[in-house]
Amino acid sequence: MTQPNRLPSGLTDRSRMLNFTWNGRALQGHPGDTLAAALLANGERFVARSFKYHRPRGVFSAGPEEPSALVQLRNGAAQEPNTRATVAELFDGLVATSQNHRGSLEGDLLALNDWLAPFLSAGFYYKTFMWPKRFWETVYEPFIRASAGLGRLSMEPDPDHYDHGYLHCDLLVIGAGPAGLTAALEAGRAGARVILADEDFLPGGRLNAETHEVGGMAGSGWAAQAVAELAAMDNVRLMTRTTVYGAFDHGIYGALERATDHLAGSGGKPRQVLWRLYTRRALLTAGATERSVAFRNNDRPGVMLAGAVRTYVNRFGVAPGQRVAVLTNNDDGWRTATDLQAAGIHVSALIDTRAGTPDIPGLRIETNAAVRRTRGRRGIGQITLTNGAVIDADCLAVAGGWSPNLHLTCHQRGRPEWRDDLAAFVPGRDLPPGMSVAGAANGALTLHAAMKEAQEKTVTLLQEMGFEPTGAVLPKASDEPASITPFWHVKGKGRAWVDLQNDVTAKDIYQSQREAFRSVELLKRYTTLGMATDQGKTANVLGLAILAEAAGQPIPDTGTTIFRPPYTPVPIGAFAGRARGKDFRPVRLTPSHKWAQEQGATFVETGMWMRAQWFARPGEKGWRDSVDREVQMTRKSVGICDVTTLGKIDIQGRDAAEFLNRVYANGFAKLPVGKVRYGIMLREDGICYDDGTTARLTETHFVMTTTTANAVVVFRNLEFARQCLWPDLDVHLISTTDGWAQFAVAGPNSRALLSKVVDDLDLSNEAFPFMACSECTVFGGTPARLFRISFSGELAYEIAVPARFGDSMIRALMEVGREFDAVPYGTEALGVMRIEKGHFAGNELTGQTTAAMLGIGMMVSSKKDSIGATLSRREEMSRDDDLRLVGFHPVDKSSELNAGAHFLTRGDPADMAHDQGWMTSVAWSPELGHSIGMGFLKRGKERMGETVRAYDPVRGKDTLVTVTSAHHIDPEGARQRG
Amino acid sequence: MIINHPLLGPRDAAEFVYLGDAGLIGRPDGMADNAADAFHDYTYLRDNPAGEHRELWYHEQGDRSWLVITRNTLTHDITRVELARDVARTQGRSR
Amino acid sequence: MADIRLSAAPVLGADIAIGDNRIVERDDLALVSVATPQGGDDAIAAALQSGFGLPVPGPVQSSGQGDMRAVRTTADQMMLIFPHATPDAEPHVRQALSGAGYTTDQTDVWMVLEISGPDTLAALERLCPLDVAGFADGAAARTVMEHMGALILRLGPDRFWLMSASSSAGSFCHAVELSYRNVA
Amino acid sequence: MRYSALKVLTQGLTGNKGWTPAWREPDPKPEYDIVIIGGGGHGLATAYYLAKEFGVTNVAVVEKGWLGSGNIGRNTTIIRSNYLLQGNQPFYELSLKLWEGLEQDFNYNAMVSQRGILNLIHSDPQRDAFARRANAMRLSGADAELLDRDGIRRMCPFLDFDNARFPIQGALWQPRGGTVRHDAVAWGYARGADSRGVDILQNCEVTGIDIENGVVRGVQTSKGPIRAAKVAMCAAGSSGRVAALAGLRLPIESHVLQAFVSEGLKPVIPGVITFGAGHFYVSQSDKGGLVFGGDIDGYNTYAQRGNLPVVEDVCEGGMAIMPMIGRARLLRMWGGVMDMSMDGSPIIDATDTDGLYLNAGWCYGGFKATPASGLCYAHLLATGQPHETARFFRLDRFRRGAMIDEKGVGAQPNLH
Repeated sequence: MTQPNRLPSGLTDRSRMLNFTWNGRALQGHPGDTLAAALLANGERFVARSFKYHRPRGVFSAGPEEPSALVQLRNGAAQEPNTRATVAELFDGLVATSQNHRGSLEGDLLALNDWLAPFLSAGFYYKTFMWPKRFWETVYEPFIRASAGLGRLSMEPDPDHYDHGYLHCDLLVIGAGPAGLTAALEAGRAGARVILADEDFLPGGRLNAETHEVGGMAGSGWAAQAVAELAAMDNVRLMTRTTVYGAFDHGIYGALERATDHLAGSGGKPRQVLWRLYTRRALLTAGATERSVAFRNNDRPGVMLAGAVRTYVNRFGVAPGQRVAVLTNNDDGWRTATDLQAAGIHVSALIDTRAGTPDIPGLRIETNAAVRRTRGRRGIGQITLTNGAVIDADCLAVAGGWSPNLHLTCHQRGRPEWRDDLAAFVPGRDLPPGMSVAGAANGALTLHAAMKEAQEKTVTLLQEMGFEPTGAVLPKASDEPASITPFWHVKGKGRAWVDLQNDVTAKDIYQSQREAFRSVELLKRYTTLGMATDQGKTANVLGLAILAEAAGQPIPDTGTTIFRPPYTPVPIGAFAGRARGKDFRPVRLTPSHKWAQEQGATFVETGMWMRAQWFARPGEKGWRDSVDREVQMTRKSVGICDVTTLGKIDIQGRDAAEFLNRVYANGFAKLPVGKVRYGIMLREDGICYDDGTTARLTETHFVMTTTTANAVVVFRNLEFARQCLWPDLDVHLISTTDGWAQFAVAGPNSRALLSKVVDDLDLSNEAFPFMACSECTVFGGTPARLFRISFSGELAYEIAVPARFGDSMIRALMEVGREFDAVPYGTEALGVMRIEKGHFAGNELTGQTTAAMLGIGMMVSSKKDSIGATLSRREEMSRDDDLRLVGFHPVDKSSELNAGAHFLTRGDPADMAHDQGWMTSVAWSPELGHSIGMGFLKRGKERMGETVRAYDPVRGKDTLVTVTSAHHIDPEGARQRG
Repeated sequence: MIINHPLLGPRDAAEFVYLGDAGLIGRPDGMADNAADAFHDYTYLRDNPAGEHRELWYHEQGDRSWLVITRNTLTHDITRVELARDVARTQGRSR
Repeated sequence: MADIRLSAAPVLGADIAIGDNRIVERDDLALVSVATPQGGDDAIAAALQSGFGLPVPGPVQSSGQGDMRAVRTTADQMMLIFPHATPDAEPHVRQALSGAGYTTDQTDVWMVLEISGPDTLAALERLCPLDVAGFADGAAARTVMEHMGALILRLGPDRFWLMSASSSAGSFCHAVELSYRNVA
Repeated sequence: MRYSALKVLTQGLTGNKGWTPAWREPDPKPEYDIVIIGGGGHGLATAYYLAKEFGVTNVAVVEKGWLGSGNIGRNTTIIRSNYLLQGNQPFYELSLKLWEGLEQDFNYNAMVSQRGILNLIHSDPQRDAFARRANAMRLSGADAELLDRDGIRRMCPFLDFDNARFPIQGALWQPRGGTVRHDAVAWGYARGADSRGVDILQNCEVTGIDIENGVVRGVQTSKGPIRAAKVAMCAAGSSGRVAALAGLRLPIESHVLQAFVSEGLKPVIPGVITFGAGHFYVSQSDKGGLVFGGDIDGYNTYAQRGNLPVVEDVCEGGMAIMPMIGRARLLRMWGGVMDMSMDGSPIIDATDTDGLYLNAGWCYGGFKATPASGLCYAHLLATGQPHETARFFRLDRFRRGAMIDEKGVGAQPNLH
């Protein structure tokens, strides 16, 4: 149970042990470790398999750029594939396993791919697997898919939950390294509202990884002191474990906070919170990412970025190897060697690709040299230099230079610019508006320069926003040398890896250049360079440099690649937040919902609403029994249905009538007070999109109903007409959909029932005829509105009371209705009765329907200009041979009809050219005792009595039907007027 | 995106519903002789510029106002936000 | 049926405590919208002053105090909120304003939750996209929370009204409660 | 060079040094019979079929960026023909048939993978609408089935059958739907066109369209003027801009459609799944990434990027139907600028200017349409007559009132 590579130094808490398991083996680490640090401390070098060739891979970096050390974290439903061991915070009881191998990690059967590598070069799959044709889906692709991919989902619902949040600030500082801390201090002291976000659990950035001094103390100590000062400021919010993953329009940033990921369990709190940050200004101080050098077998476990080696030694107190060699093309390499020496680790050699490196006592230095190749099984053991020297090493620290973390500067399509002196891309000029960049992220790669630039830029931003900067004196910071001479690629035999995760080699890049995939974008797509989970953070610039080398042109002429959000991958669950399961969307309930539940109603989703579909009674064997009974009882006596979901819009104003006259296709100007009129609404393109009734309560006050589905859209369109088309009409709109509990009371006894409900209103046919309306009171004083309208075709009313009385009202109505055997009915019975009656509804109003198709073309008034009237008259929309809404009976009355069947003229072939329309709605009519339907049929009105085929091959049916009127019962409308 | 509402100040565009080209304010007269052609062009044809675009947004989850927003379709930069009712009046629309 | 009388029920009757925080449905409040007729701004201002002693609220503001408020809801509409027991709030307002505006009863359209407690601002960070930390007392705005339209009004440092559609009140209250539970 | 397993083998044994360029990088000739504006999928396919089917090879494809840099390089790779209307269905079915023989035809493995497409149904009206659609598909010779819950559960047991806000009630299933490796389509067509003599001119931006007396004469480009008897616009996403060069206003707006890919995962999803009560569709690439998307952002834009509300909306849809993807991480998001037309359907037609042609307005349907669009446009360019299956895609249909509006939302492009 020892940690063979643990050093006495570092910032982790040695007083406490954390137990974890790796591939089932029990290991230990300390608070403050990442999983990668703990694995290295335990001597685990070989931790993963690469994507394509299944090569052994180890920890390569110490941050989010990690291409290799991806693991599966946790287990069961919480199993989380592709987790970077380099950022996963160690907790007690952590369970991690390796991924992307068949059999054990060490004995991966798919390592065979590596032997086939010569035949699996860039784009090989585009050139083969074409014969025999059916083998692609049956043989080749399943094999490819099984060996590709990386980790595995548990296939169980994510057991954790997620939250969203919104924060507002003056200045967002992205990254709490030396530059970010400097900026946040300056802005915080000036009184600005500051958010300082850092992806790490320990703020300080490279200050925690290096041995620099700031203000006369260790850099990590200065960082802790700065954090303490910031924490004491009310106007500063320090967010650790929070990655700003994207820069969106107008100063909106996305951030992911890993709220409880570092704990063994979430304790019922959200696992992660996805923040939307609204900022006036943002300062990107995200530091820089180191890159590698391409040489043969530079991918073996033990080959690491030099900066990461320093991080493990200085921050985590872990020796990544016992005999470490260092390869460098810049001054960072020396620091790696001296830090290792200071920690008592043997440095095998410092290999500098440049000349003129000064001596470091006790250190073997090879100048003008590079690594030609590495050797070793499951990890390096030896390296061979270009000068022929062979050196033993179990770890090779590679310092290939630093690339500024400018990702967020590209999220609005900004293009980086190349700087020769840094051999790196720096943020371009077209930054997202409001964003500035400082420190290493902007190419200020040394400590003092980074802090200085951060302070200067912060002062500018504060002044832009009207704050008075304090201009505090910067602490003295050690400013290390940072010169670089670019060195990218050791040419020669074998494979030199560029993209470690996707196994893209320098040869692949050369081949792609040869095959004319010369744009960097084509290169990426052809070779998959930079397309892996790390998005090429360590690979892209190296790949571009090798492409430039292959093309024989400078890097800036070869191109740049930009980065897209997110900066690091974000769980889909976090983006979804709470919106999942039953909480996916809000639920709207009608005022009688509770009562309907008590009655054993079955409910159905109707948009956001839950509506009673039918009310089963004891002894009923299926839903049809219930629905038939509800229809029959309604038509025989009286039925009651909650129709609250219909949109209701209160329309008031001196010009309300004129307004309605323009938004309805039929006339409304002359609707008398106390009357209701049916209206159809067209879109401006002439299509009939909604219908409903509007009642005139007073000269200036109307109440409009819309369909349930279109309530929001109609309101929006009315507001458009009111504000944009006729801005001086005096008309005012307010939605009252939720305000009124509205019940349809339908059937021959509806008048008798309501007479016992409504106070002091004469309901006789003379006093309150079909399409009458009135404000009234019910049950001794409760305010109500009564409308005599009918969707069922029966004598019917709709009665509305304020929603707070809805529950009481339905109970009272049923109580009063007992003497009439009143039944409640649901949406199914409602549908049956409207189909029996020939009323069209949502299935007919598809958004493709003209008034002519519905048989109400005459309603579109030509005497006035209303929305959609002009375009409704276009030739192809008013053709006589077009579809018309008609009814259908099955020839064999025992046949059941199906909506969605297409009509064919008998004798015609079944093909698209002979399609005659389709069945829109069907029902089993209890009144008629057989199935009925309605639908659109070409020249339908002329074909009454004709027998056509209702062709329904997807359900294996082909039924002969007779064309009838859509009004299956009471076509004259006597019942509803009686 | 953020829309700086002329009455309410900056609001997340998620509160709004987009309609399209502000030319939709200029609805033709349906009783005019050329109504068919005029409505065809009004309803269907668009300049669709790459650059400054005047467009209609509706503050559905706010104060229900229709706004005319001048926004660059290449950069999303918003340079002007007006109440559509005011714009309509300026264009001579009335009753 | 002279023996039957209808009774009013609260939308949810919510009264939830989470730590020292509370979520309470205010079913004692009436809401009436008042639309300003074209050209009637002065008349409305005068009527509001004489009828209720309230100035016309500016954008993102309410006028009044305590439980008596006028909130600006659209460019030409405001909403009066006041304690009122019977279902005749609209006629009451119509009379008080002497017909200066177009009135519509909104009492049953909305559910009003009064939220309070030390975690209120933190809970609102999980729910409300507006910068409510920057709201003065009395500030009011409509926005969207968890896919639901809502009106938020600040009553004090840790006290707000949240108003949302009565039909989706259950979902809304659940969202508010969860916001507290996630931070408290 | 003809590609084959043997070639891969022999090249592998000799260090992969003998591969030749997939296409030439020619300089523009002063004149062509036809200049195609746009080197995306449709432009390259048009050139390919012009050469292969109609023997017209004196053709240039002019592309302002790198070939395939349009929407062929930034889509969710889905192919299907589950369309409803007579104007669309046969066309997309023709396209699906062309996909089925494409790789053997152009000797390039574009990984056409017909693993099926599942459109989930969540309500009775939706079932009725999908039944109508499925029957329309059958009527034009396509494959379509209606599945019940058990059928779906057998295929996709990981969907949320028990706790969904909008329960799954069934599905429309088209077994022949699937996915294709999108970039490879551009490369296959480019290679096939190039080998038949078509000049593909990359990094060559059209800056003007020369029209004299109502007759097109050629184009101005960043590489100089090119004369042509016919100029074929084929630059979906930029159609408005290109048409403006010829003084045309189109029934089109440019909108951005975002797409997303997750980190690589072992096989999870068998085919394509679309959610019928939210905005979400998903498939899994051969590399293991979940490729998914939803609706367009909804405002006019030429910027190839979107915003957060749609990202969240799409992921909500994903979690609503398959909550097992919660811990899969979204790796990359991108945006493609699309021609959104006034009825949601495309235009393949001659314009009022002699010799000037238009292929535009593909909305969400551009990728799956690539082969048929190329073939039909080539037909129009070579013969002057619309191809039978594309005869409804006319510019004047809005004037006549013959819209092809699958979604029934009218003249509002962001709703299609």
